[in-house]
Order: sequence, then structure tokens, then C-alpha cells
Amino acid sequence: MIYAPILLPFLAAIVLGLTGTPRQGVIANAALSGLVFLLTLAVFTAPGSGLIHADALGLLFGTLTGFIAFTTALANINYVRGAEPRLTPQLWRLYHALCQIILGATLLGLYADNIGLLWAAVEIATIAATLAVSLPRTPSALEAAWKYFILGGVGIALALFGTMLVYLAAQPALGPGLNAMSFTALSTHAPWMDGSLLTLAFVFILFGYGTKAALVPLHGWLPDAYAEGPAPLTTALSGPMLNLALIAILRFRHLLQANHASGGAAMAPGPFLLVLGLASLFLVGFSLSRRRDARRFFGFSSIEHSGIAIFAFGIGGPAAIFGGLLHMLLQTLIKSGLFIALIRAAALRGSTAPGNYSFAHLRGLIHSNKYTAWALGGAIFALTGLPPSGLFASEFIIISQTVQRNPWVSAPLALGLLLCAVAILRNLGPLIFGHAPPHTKPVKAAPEMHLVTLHLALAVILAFAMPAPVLNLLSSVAGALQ
Amino acid sequence: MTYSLAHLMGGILLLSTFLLLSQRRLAAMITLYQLQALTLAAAAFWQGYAQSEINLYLTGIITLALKGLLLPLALREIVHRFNLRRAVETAMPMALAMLLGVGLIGIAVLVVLPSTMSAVSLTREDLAIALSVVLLGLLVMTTRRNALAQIIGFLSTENGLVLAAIGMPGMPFVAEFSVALLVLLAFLVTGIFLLRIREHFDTLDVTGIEDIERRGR
Amino acid sequence: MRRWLPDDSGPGCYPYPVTNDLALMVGLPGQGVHLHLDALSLLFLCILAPQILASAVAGMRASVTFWVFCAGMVLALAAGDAFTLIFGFELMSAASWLLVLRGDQKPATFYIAIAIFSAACLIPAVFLPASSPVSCSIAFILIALGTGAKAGLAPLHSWLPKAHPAPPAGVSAIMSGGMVKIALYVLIRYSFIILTGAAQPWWGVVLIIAGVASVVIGALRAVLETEMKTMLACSTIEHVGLITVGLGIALRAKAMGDPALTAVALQAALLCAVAHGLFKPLLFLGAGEVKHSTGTTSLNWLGGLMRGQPRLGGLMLLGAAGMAAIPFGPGFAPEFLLLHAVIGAAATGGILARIGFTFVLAALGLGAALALGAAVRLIGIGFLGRPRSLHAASAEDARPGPLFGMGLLAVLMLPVALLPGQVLAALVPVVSQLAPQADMHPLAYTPLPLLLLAFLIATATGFVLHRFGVRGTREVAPWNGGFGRAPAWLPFGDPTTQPSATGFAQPISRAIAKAVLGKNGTDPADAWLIAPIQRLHLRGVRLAERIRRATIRQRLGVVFAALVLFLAALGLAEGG
Amino acid sequence: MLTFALRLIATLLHAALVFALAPLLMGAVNKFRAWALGRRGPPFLQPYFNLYKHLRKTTLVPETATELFALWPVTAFLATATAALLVPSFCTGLLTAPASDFITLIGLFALARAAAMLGGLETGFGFGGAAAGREALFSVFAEAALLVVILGFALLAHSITINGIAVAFAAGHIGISVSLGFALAALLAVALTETGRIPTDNPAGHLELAMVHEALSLEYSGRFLLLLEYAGMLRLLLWMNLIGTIFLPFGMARADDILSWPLGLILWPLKLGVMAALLALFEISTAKMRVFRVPEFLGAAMLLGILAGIFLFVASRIGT
Repeated sequence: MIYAPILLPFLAAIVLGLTGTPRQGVIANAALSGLVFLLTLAVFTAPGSGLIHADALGLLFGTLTGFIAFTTALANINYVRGAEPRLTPQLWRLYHALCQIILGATLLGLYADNIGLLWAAVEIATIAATLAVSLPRTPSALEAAWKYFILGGVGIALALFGTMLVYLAAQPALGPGLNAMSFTALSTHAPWMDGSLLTLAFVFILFGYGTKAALVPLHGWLPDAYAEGPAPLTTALSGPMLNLALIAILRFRHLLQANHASGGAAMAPGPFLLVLGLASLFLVGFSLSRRRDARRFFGFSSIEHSGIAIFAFGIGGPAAIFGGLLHMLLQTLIKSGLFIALIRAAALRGSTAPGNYSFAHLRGLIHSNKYTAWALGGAIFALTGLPPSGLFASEFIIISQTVQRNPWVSAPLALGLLLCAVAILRNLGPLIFGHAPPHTKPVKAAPEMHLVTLHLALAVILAFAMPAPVLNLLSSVAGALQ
Repeated sequence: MTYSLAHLMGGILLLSTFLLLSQRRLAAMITLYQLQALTLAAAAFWQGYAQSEINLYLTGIITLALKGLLLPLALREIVHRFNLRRAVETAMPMALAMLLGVGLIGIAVLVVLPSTMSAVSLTREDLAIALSVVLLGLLVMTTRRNALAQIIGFLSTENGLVLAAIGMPGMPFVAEFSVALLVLLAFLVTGIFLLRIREHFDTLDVTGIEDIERRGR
Repeated sequence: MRRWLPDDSGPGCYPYPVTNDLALMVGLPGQGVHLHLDALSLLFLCILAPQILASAVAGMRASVTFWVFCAGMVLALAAGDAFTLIFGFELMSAASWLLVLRGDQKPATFYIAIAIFSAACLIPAVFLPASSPVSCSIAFILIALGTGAKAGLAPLHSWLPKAHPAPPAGVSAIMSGGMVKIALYVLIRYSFIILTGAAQPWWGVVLIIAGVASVVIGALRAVLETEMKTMLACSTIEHVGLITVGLGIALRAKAMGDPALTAVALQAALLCAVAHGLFKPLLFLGAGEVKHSTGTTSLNWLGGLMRGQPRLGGLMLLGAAGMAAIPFGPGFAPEFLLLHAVIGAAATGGILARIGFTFVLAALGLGAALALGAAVRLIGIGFLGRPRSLHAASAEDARPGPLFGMGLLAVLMLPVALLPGQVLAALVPVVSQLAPQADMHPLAYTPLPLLLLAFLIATATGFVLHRFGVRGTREVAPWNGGFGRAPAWLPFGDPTTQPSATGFAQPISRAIAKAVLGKNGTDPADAWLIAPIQRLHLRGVRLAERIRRATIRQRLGVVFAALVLFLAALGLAEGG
Repeated sequence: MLTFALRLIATLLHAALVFALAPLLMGAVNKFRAWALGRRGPPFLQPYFNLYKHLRKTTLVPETATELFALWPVTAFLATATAALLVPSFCTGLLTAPASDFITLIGLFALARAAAMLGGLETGFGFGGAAAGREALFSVFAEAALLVVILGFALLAHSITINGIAVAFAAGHIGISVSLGFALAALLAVALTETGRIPTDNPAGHLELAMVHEALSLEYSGRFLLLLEYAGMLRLLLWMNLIGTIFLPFGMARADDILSWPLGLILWPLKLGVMAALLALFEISTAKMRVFRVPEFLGAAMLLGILAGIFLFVASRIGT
């Protein structure tokens, strides 16, 4: 059962990559993504065992990934219709294949119980994403892809080195063999691992997966990749990829913490994570003010949210981890909804090609279409964590935990959040309510706006009326990974 | 005997990486890289013999074939085709780069020092060497402006990774397979990139890209 | 009351046993929402309710955002735990931000920045452990900063005159009359109830200093501003300052164990909140109607509105009487109590404190007279005299909705104005809740006997005038210092011969404003606080841009440097 | 019961005397000033004639005035008159004593001033507006100075009602101190400003540009002007009463002790006469200030008031 949602996208990628017109491809892509989503739900009944088996964290984020992939694929239908002439049919085939590969790789990473497999999944996802960014074949897209490739490649190399060091550190406890690479075995035997090697490993893991999670100063690739690639693929679908990297860091952090807490030689993981988290918050807070391109802008905002999650993991303790995971869940929902709306907004103004996402081009959206404007505005607003956005709950938990566990860092955290939120909201007014460019006519809303509303509503429900099963699941994860 | 020989090879690898750092010319860098790969292959064979692991022999063969022979050939082809025989300009004075290299090795040693390394065939020194090679490779990447030189730095980093991997006792095959895959795919993608970049910038020099970047947005 | 100051079991300690309790279904995951009403929150709900009603009647009832805004305020007041409180508080800020944004985009960013700043102070403050006096003091400072920023307390007030005039009048009314009260409610809630055990006299001093600064700056700017709504917003700063001075004196007196003074100061603060919650929305609604009928709220373009809009003008006169704190108006009793409290406070504490209170008294006198000047200017320039523009000349009376809302507030002002003693009696439970040992005396200011006196005098004078004087009046051309009549095409005379709002304020501007405000009348908070922060921010932005423009190699270099740095730190930490 | 009756009689007597003698006091000041300048001056009763003249004149209303034109003089007069009833004249313990809180008094002053300023702005012509702006400026300092001054009295007398202060000061426990001297100077400065005398304003001036109080009533005539002028006279009497009660408390009667009345009734006009003479002397010996010197003048008064307070604290008469 567990293999189905992982294998299906890879198999589908082969088919989609070889045959089909763009229109057939996009329908097939949507149908397949929907199927994968259902399969991720089905995995709850049979989480599997051995090399690939999903724990509660994997299940939860796997479902989220499936859901996002599904909604993105649905929104994709309209996008491809509009953007069809921009790419050759072969490239569209590649595009759809890459959609499926990224989905499959992300699910593989989430469900894998093996640190090597996790690394391989991240690598596949990175290569696929690099290819995806280069798809438009424009100089700036190639440049962005090149940047992504170099920085991502270095990150992957560092992550591999870290992975090997973890294996080495596990030798005293688990001995050689596959067992020393299993998360399940590692976390139960963490106290007996070689602490100082584990710390060294963690630094490499942090830099490796941190590059993938786009933590400052490892973030260099992300804004350009967001801005230059084909919109749905590199933006909406990338949220789950960031989550994958963050979850990887969280899992390794738990090893270090467990070793440290039980008196091992490992250092506490907190300071490393806090430094990177705060650096992300502040750099983004300052960088956002000068952004003119909306996709780059929200790329930076993704960096911010990775930073917040990492910060929460750095604070540690079940509640902060809970807050961090909740933040990731909600942020992914909101951000992918936002990008769906943003692509629609660009379509309202003529074209969804990269370069049509500048704020000056999109401004006064309410004069083009009210529903789109409100949905986009709502999503942007939700990013800031002001109520009624769901992120308020997660940020509230994180700040409160920070104050109780490490009061002094709550000041820079609060300041960083303030900076980012203000920088985001500064753009919201002109974007939604400003004067539209001349000759703007009202346009009808597209059906995918309902998807955005669904995303936002889910984010609110998940934060403020969390269903008991989800709460239990998240709580148990947070408790286990504290 | 086992350890000292493994040691020796690690030492050669480190030395060649260090020399890589000091090289200005692309052709020489490729030669050094080739030397590195060959040493690595030998180390893999030796470790395979010592641990009697069939996987390590396989790794050795892959390294020898792909990194020791194929890759350098391809690199030389690129140098030849794009007429890059001229000296490589570095972004940093050589002396400073070497000094930094020495510093990096120091840090690698310092970091590895506290680990206990019990019941492992890989010694502390081996780990320090592997770490040094990784770091020096990264240093090469950051001190060169030329894309090809950066790629060579990256490749040398991967050599360091493989050196570490072959020393790990009983490391499942997954890792080596992944490394091979990475090298293959990485070069594949790089090749595509290089061609594209040639298409658009008429040169392999990454500075062309940087110019676009500088315009900002 | 649950978890106002959460212990370590705060929202921590997951996993929680999940029950089927409805309260746990909504709210913070696993924690739920807790509501709680006591005398204090009921008082503020009572302050809030008429404003909301009046604004809704005045034309805001169709706006969803408006109702969200109100819901946020009510939720903050009804909150029984920290999460609900701050959720409501920020919901209120966010909704009002949207309303400000729809009105005027320029101040909206500043406004939301302040709102988030207050959340960024409040959330940590709420969760600081109450174990040591130091952490309690830090919590208090954070609470004061967070609520002060939202209430418009100096030096964090400079957003208020920019943001409050931006939205429609009904929203401005509630922002000025209600929203700042919610912030003060949180301040009262924490400083008097939750942190009560740890309260120290200097907490009160902090509030007094901030309050006095607000009074002086707010009142001074109120006299100088020419936009009616901006001027009203400045006056709000002044009244927030007055309330805060009262709270500060009460807090200090409570910590020093002076029950009588505590009671007087608390009564002053609460009564001021009640009164301000009535007349300020009234004035804002009126300003909105002025805007509606003339298209402007600039006093320099108005004049003579009393002729075309007698009902609106009369209601505005009542509101202005409250704002000016003159006897028989709703604003006098709180001012009276407050001055008594300051005089009482000057009789306590060390010599420095006493001298300080002397200055406080002087500053409050200054503020009161300036507020009077502002109110006179509002009525005298805006509603009396001759029209300064055709729009003002042709203004028709206000629409029934807003007039009804204003009338409602005016009717509610009557008991506060004429029966302040009875209103204070109704506040007794609140005062006892805030300071259980408070020692309350009846109010020495009794408007009704004074009114009786005035009535007797009026009767006697009227009799004399009627019996011995010449009756009736004759309408003539104004004397105007002997100037000739204006030509026929200027039915209201030459507008430029009339003193303008700027001209009225010119003596004060020349004599006082130069000393208190910066060049060109800029707010000192703008010059000394906001501008440096903006410069700092700009520097950060430039640095971030430089980082962003890095080439691939430089980015790689940064990654590499960071890695080496982390490794070196690791090596030093483990090896050293 | 008897006490109440006595107090009622005293209050009625107080009211009658205050309302009847206010114009006379104004006449006395004018007469003394004329004498001091070596002129014969108008008769003592001249203010009564003036008021009667206004009573017999038709009241003119400018076309540009609003319906509230009549409200301002009436309000200004009523506020001043009410205040005048609160301040004791020849005896303490009037029926109005409980309401004679100093802050209520300041409030009534403010009300009267606001009404006068609005009256000045009513018709929308230049002089009234300019004068209103100046009046607003003066009041800023005057009110602050007055508050600071009464702080000293309140702390010395343990009471903020004027009656209480008068009783305490009359009891003679206070003695003479530096701080009281400062307070007197400050109070005099405020009183001169409030009553519109030289050096802040010139009641006899005829240049509209330099007027403050007079310019506010330029458009009023007939009975409105009567009310405004009468209010001015009452204000002068009120302030003299106030200063007399606080600084010359000797010989003041007690309302419930009818035997003390005669002395009080004799001493009161004497005190008023002396003060009127001193005022006249002061007025002829100083020049009117420029408008923007007045804030400095009043600022100095405020500082004096603060100094009075500080000396009071330093003297630690009231604990540390």
C-alpha cells in the first residue's frame, strides 16, 4: 500500500514524458494527482514497514503534499490552456513528467524511514526542480536554474556527507548495516551514539537540507527559482519540498537532542537552528521592502516561514515543535493557495509568463476581478499571521514557548516577525486596492479561485478548530520528536 | 599495513586537492582531478580488499571508469571546443587561497578530534582527510570565476565524499549508488547547462550570468 | 479566570488529553477558548456598546469588516485567557487596518506596524513567568509598550493622528472612542489585576510620565491641526494621556498603600474613559457628516455651518463641551477628579515626587487650556462665523442616521455630565475589583446645585432685563471694526477677512509649539523616534540588497563561510 | 436650623452685596487711577450709568451671526456670576461653600472664557478672531499657573475648597512664608490677566488691534453688552475677593456667628478699597506688554507657582 503513492507518480512521469498533447497531459496530470491524493489518504490504514514506512509525521505531511499536488494540478489546467504556445509539446511533456516526479520524490522522502533514501529523494526532487526552473528557456530562467543547480548541488553533497557521518556516529550503538540508517532504530538508540560525531554530522545535515529549505544564508537559489520557472510547478508545488527538507532537519535534530538530553557528548541543537532561523527572518524582513516582482517577493516570504519553523525547532520542547509543524502545515496551504491566486491574477492582466508578476503590473486588482482580488489579498494577509489567519495560532504558540524556554531570543523573533509582516502588508494595499493600470477591464473570475478559498478556509479550520484526530497525531509527533 | 596504505592514499588525495587549489590553468586542474580520481579508485579497491566487500570493488570500478577516464576526457573536450586553454583567473590571490586551505585543514582536524571512533576501520585521520578534501573542494568552487573550474571543485568535493564513504564499514550500497548517480546526473545536467550557457552567453564564463544578476530586480 | 499568566503548563505540555468539550473544539489547538466577564470587562463593554450602535446607525452596518472589527473588540473584552485576548485584540487591529487601508493607503502601513508591534510586546509579556519581581517588571513594561502603542500613548502616538482620520467616520469614531479603550482595558487588566501582587510604585510613575507627555503633545497638536478629524484624533491622544495619568497615580498609590488616593485616581481614569467614549465618537460622527455635506473637513474651508446644519452644530457643540472639559459638560467631572488626584498625590512620597507632581499639575493645566482652545476653535471656526467656501455655505443638515447616532450618544452624555456622582456610584464594583481596599468618597463636584444657582441668577437677570430693558433685537450689518460692507457678489463677505483656523492657532503656535514640537510643527515622536528607526530600517534594507545582489560565487562563498564558521564554533566548543 | 437660617441670610447678603457693589468697585478703580494721574476722573457711580444706558438701548444682531449669538454673553455672564457666588466676601461658611472647590471655580472661569471666545468668533470678523486666539494663548499659561498656585494652598490648608482655605488661613496657623510670597505674585499675575488689566490687556484702550477682552465683545450691543460688561465687573470683584480671602483673611466673619458679621462687613469694603487703590497704582506705573511678551510674563508666574510649591516641600511643613 505504502508503495503505491510513491511509485504511481514515477510510472506516470514516464508515460507523461513520452506521449500526449499538452491538453491531454494536463488532464492526466490532474487525474493522477487526485489519485495520489486518495492514495496518501489510504496510506493511513496501512503505513507499511521496513525501508519505507510512514510515521505520523510522514502521513500528515504526505496527505498535505497529495492535497497540494491535487489542487495545483487542477489550477494547472487553466494555466496550461493559457500558456500553451509558450513551450513546445515536448517541453510540456517534460513539464508534466516533472510535476509527477517532484510529487513522487517528495512523498518518497516523507515516507522513507532510511536516511539514505531520504537523501536520494531530496536529490531527485532537486534535480527535477532544477530542470523545471530551466523550462521557459529564457536567459533569466537558465540563470536561475544554474544558480539552483550549483547551490543545490553543494547542499546535496553536504547533506550526503552529513548522512554518512550520522551512519558513522551510529556505529557504536547499532553496528554496521542497514539498521544504522533507519530513523526508527536511530531515534531509539540515539543516547548511545557518538555524540561529537553526531554534532558534526548535524552541522552538515543542517547545511545540506538547510539549502533545500532555503534558510539564510543558504537561500540564494530560491527567489530566482520561484520567479523564473513555470509558475505552478516551481511555486505552488515547492512548498511541500521545503517541508520535506525541514522535516529532515527536524528528524536529525531529534537525534542530537536525544543524545544531548541523555548525557551524550552531542551539543544541543538549539543555537544552530536559532541562528539560522533569526538570520532568515531578518534578511527577509529587510529584503522584502525592495521587491518589485510578486513571485520573488513571496519566494522571500517562503524563506521567512522556513526560518520561523526552524526557529521553533530550535526552541524545542513538544509545544514549540507542535507550533513549528502547525506553522509548516498552514503556511504550505496558504502559500500554494496564494500562488494559485497570483497566477490567476497575472492571467487577468494578460499573461502568466514570468515577468508579468511585478506589483506595478498587477496593482489595483480589485478593478479587474473582485473575487480574485479578495482571495489573493486574503492569502497575502494570512501570511502575516494576523488574526483571523491560522498562522496566528502557530506563531502565538512559538512565541509563547520562546518566552518560557529562552526568553531573550523572543525579542529578535518578535522584531523579525514584525519586520516581515509589515513589509508584506505594505504591498497589499496598492496591489489590491490601488489604481489599476490604464485600460483595465473587469474580468470574470476563474473556477480555481474556489480552490484558493478552500485552502484559506482549511488553514483557518486547522488552526482554530483543529479536528481531534489531527490534534492527536500532531501532538504525538511533537511529543516523540521533542 | 591496511591502515597505513589507506592513509597514504588519503594523503595523496588531499595533496592533489591542495594542488588543485593552487592551479591557475584549467588543463592542469583536469589532470590533477584525474589523478585524484585514480587514487580514489585505488583506495576503493584497497578497502574492498581489506573489508572483502564486493560493493567497494564496484565503487572502485565506477570511479575508475567514470571519474578517472570519462569525465576528464569530457572536460578536456570542453576546454578544447570552447578554446579555454588560457590561464584561469582566480577571484582571490593564490597565497591567500592556500592559507585559507591550510586553515580549513586545521578546522577539519579540530572538529574531528573529539570523536571517539571506536570499532571503526575508518580512523580519525581518515575522516579528517575526507573532511579536508570536501572543504578544499568547496574552497576551489568559491575562489574561481570560471564555471569549469567551479565544476572541477565540485567534483573534487564529491571525491572527498566517496573517500569518506568507502571507509565506512558496511555502509549499505545505497550511498555509493547515489554518489554515482549524482556524478552522472550532475554532469549530465551540467553538460546541458554548459551548452545552454554557450548558446546564450558565447562563453563558459559565469560572469556573463552575474552581469544579468547585477541589474537587480 | 484561567491562565492570564500561564505557568509552564501554558500552551505547552502537548499532548493534551482531548475531551469532547466544545470549548476545546475552537481556539488554540488543544486549549480552546475561554470567555469570562467581570465588572471591568462589563464596564468597557458598556463603553463600547453605544458607540457601536451609533456607528451602525450612522451607516456602517453594511460593512462586514466593521462587524469583524467590533467582534474583535468584544472578544478581547470577553476573553478569559491570554490567547483569546490577544486574538481579539489583533483581530480588532487587523480589521481596522483594512478599514484604514480602504480609506487612505498612506498611514495604513504605519498603523499595522504599530498594531503588530503591540502584539509583539503583548504575547511575550503575557507569558513571562510571574516568579521574580524583575520578570514581572519586564512584563509590565512590555504590557505598557504594547497597549500604549495601541492606545496612542506618547511616545508611540504619532500614528494615531495619521490613521484615525483615514477610515469612514463611523469607524474613526470607534477607533478613537473604543479601540484605544480596549488597549487601556488590557493595561488595566494586567497592571491592576493580574500583576497586582508584584506592582511597584515606579510602574505608576512610568504611566504618569507617558500620560503627561501625551496630554501636552496631544492637546497642543489638537490646537494646531486644521483637519477636523486629525484634530479630534490628537485630542484622543490627550484624553488617553489623561486616563493614563489617572491610572498611573492609582497604580502608584495602590503600591504605596494609599486607599483614598487610589480610589480618586481610579475614578478619574474610569470616568474619563466613560465620558471620552461618548463625546469623541459623537464628534467623529459629526465630522463625518461635515465631510459628507461639504466635501471637506479642513476647518480652513468651513465656517458658518451652524446656519445650515443647526442640529448637527448643536450636537457638535455638546461634544466639544465634553472635549474641552468645561463644567456641566461630561468631561469636567473626570478632569476634576484627576486634578484632585494629582494634588492628593503631591502630598505623598519624597520631595522629588512632590516636585514632579507639581509639574504634572502644571502640564495638566496647560493641556486643559489647550483642549479648551481646540474645542473653541472647532466650534468657532467650523460652525460659527461666515462660510469660507461655497460648499460650506450651501451645506444642508446632516442625514437622519448619523444624527440619530449622535443624538443617542448625546443623550447618554447627560447623566455623565449632570449626575457624575451617580455614575461614579455605578463604577464602585469596578473600582473595588481593581483596588479592593480603595476608599471612595462622594464627588465634591455637584453640577445640579451649581445649575440651580445659575438658574436663579438667570431668572433674576432675565426679570431685570425684561422689566427695565428695551426688548427685541434688530438685525444690522456687522460693525466689523468699521470696515465697509462686502460687495454684493460676496454674500458672506470677503472670506479672507475672516480669521482662519491657522490664524486662530498662530499665537499658540508661535509661543508654545516651537518649544515642544520640532521644526515645521512635526511631532517630537516622529523626529526623535520614528525617523531614526526609519533610517535604521533603510540601512538594513540596503544591506539586504547588497546581499541579494551577490553573484553565484559570492553566494557560494557565504554558504561556505557560514559552514566554516559553524564548524569552527563547533571545534572550539568541543575542543576548547 | 438656626445655623442654616443664618447661613442662608449670609449667603443672600453676600449675593446682594456682590451683585450690587461690582460696578462700584470698577468705578472706584477708575476713579483712583484718574486721581493718581492727577485727573478728576469719572464719578464712582459711572459704571452704573453705563449699564443703565446699555439696558435702554436696542440690541443689534449682525446679519452674519448664527442663532447662538445670544448664547455666548449669557453663558459668560452666568458662569462668572455663579463663580462670584462661590467665593466668600465678608464671611466664610456660606451655603455655597461645599461647592466652592477651587477646580470648579477654574472650570467656571474656563466656561466663561470659552463663551467669550466663541462670542468673538461668532460673526466671523477679524478682530474677534484674533482676540480669541490670543485669549486662548493667555489662558494656557494662566490656567497652569493657577493650578500650581492652588496646589500650595491646598497642601497648606488641607482643603481645596476656597471656603476651607479661607477658614484655615483665617485661623492663622499658617504664618508668613517665602512660598506664600511666591504664590501671591503668581496669583496676582493670573488675576491681572484674567480680569484683563494692564500689563496684559488695557481695559481703557481704544486700539482694536491691541485689544484682547474688549475685542471679543465688539459686535455686541444693548443687553448683551450689558451682560458682558457686568460679567467683567463681577470678575474683578471675584478676583479681589479671592485674593482678599486667601491673603487678607483677618477679620472675616463666620456665617453661623452673627456677632462676627459687623467686623467682617466693615473690613471687607476696606480691603476692596485698598486693593482697588493698589491696582490703580500698579496700572499707572506699568505699560501694556506686547502680546507675545504675555506668555513669558505668565510663564514666569507659573514658575513662581512651582517655586512656591518647591519651597513648601523644602520647608517640610507637611512631612517629607
